[in-house]
Amino acid sequence: MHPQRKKRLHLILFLVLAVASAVGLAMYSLSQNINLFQTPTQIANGEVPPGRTIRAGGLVVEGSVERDQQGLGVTFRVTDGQSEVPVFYDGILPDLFREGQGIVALGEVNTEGLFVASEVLAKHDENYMPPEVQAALEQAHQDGKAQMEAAAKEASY
Amino acid sequence: MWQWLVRLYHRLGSPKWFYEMTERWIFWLALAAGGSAIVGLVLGLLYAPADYQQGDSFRIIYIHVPAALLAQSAYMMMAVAGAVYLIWRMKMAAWVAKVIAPVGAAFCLIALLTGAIWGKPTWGTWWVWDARLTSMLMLLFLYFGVMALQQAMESEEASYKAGAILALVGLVNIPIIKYSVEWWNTLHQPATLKLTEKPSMHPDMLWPLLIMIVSTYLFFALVVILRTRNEILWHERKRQWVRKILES
Amino acid sequence: MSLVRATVRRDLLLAARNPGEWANPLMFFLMVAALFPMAVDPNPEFLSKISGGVIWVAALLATLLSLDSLYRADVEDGSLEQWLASGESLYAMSLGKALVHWCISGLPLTLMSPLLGVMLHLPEDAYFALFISLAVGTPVLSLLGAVGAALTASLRSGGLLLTLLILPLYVPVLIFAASAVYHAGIGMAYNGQVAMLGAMLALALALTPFAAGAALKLNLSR
Amino acid sequence: MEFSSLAEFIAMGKHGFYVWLSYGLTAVIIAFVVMQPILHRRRLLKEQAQRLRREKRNAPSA
Repeated sequence: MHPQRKKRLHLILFLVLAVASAVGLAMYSLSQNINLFQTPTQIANGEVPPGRTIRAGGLVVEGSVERDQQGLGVTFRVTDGQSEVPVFYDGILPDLFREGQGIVALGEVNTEGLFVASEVLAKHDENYMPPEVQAALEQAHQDGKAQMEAAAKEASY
Repeated sequence: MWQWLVRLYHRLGSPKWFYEMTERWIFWLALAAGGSAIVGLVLGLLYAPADYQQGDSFRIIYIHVPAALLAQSAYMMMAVAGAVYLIWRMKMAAWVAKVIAPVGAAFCLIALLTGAIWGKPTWGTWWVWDARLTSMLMLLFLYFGVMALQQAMESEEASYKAGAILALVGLVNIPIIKYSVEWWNTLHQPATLKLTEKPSMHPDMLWPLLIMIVSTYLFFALVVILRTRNEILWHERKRQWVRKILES
Repeated sequence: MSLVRATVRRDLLLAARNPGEWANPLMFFLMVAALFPMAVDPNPEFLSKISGGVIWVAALLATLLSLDSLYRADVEDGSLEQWLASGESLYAMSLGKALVHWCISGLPLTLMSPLLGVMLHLPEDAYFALFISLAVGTPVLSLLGAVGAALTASLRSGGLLLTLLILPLYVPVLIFAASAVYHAGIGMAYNGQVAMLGAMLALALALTPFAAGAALKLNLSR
Repeated sequence: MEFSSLAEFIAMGKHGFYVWLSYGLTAVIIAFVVMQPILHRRRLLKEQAQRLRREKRNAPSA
């Protein structure tokens, strides 16, 4: 082979190999959980050692928000659908904070398994709709649930 | 088709043709960009319903999303124009790449500022070191880097080439911005508009957004044309056809 | 290829004879890391939280410090013109130069990192993550940095500009590396982050020498 | 129409400050982006016309 052409072939082989391994490694990496925040399941399973500052993300459990009698302290639970973790926060909550809403909290887990947050941020989803539509959806969802429950009851009889 | 493309390429490469052609476009572009902006803003600010979670603060979307989209596409256009210059040595491409940088940086700044303002009432903070926000900030710095590098180069040709090389290397940031909301699922919500799926937005809110996006791109085209015409005037100032313009 | 080999050998030899070239960034690395406990908070508990990030930022700054001179001498003494005239592939030459830069900056920093880990009370679980992330991540810094160094080689005040150009490109490396060290510190898996660093390294190996080669040609047109 | 009065429109359901601040900042930046090339063009044309006149004046005597 012509030396010039041989050199070019080597270069192309090198490039193909490098790009292929880049793609492969990136795919592998994306299949791993590289989230910068921990889920309630990870916290509940004790995967996060107490006393380390972490970010925890999840949905606020409906009906779990309890405000202190005095002061700004709030306790609530966050869930990822599998496990729940109690959170304590002393400060002003953002507007979007409400039950059922996704949040990201910065803080640490204490030895009793309570997540003490130093900052609570409300996450909002990519859905935008007017309140009436949301109410209608909610209604439809609940009706659907009720129907399903009724159906389940019937089926179990 | 191919021949038509080749002809278009040669025409676009001719500063004189571009200057004379765009003379007629400017008015219509300005009209279209301004008109669609008015329609989009009236629909968005007055007629779109308030969001079920965020209330009226979501109306910032009508400038935030178009600006953020444009900041990214402008960067890609700058890199492509730079590559065209590097490969075919087409002067017009270098001028276009040069004038895109400040405009793209301005839109990147708008996206960052409005995002910060939007973040305060919704998330509860002006700024988080979330991957989307950080990578967008890096895009702004990349724009500044390209501008500073072009400024620092002594010869004009070298400045175009250097800017093009940096813009091409910086392209790696674009997929990072795009996927940041999925890779690091932190505060910034995932994309509302997707090419492949139905957008997760009520039509009354969606239409103004789409109109604003179109308006922003038209505006960008207008400004880039205006700036490119200035570059042409400056570089071709000794040519006969520019003399005629100057004498009139 | 022989010219590339000769240049790499010459540069390594020069670095070995002139310890300032590789020792200064190393000293800088140590100093920056030592300043943090003094300036912020010497409390071990606090230090162990920030140590991974501090070490990575210090490594990044130390790499930048030594980049400025990467091509300057070659532009000034005419070696660059020799390479271009010789018909050797600029790709190989740029790759070789970036490799030399890594040998005198990233490699010593990586080897030094456990010492800094002790100084800054790095959590014990994180030592290996820090080491491996530096070993995979610093070559990316050298490769990307070489592009910036080539772009600014003929500028008189290129050092500051180089920083502005290159730092934004370093951010993804920093994000994944710091995340790996952090996750290791709280006892979690970090192989995803290291794999991403590896992907960046492979991509940088393949693509940055082209950009650096093209940028080198610019310096002749002055 | 979502708002029944101008005051309500300005208030934006207690988010007026944020909405109008972001629209205002955007307007400032956009105005700058538009005005710069227009002013630049005006300056360019003036300077170059001057140069041309100067050259014409000097040409016959040279």
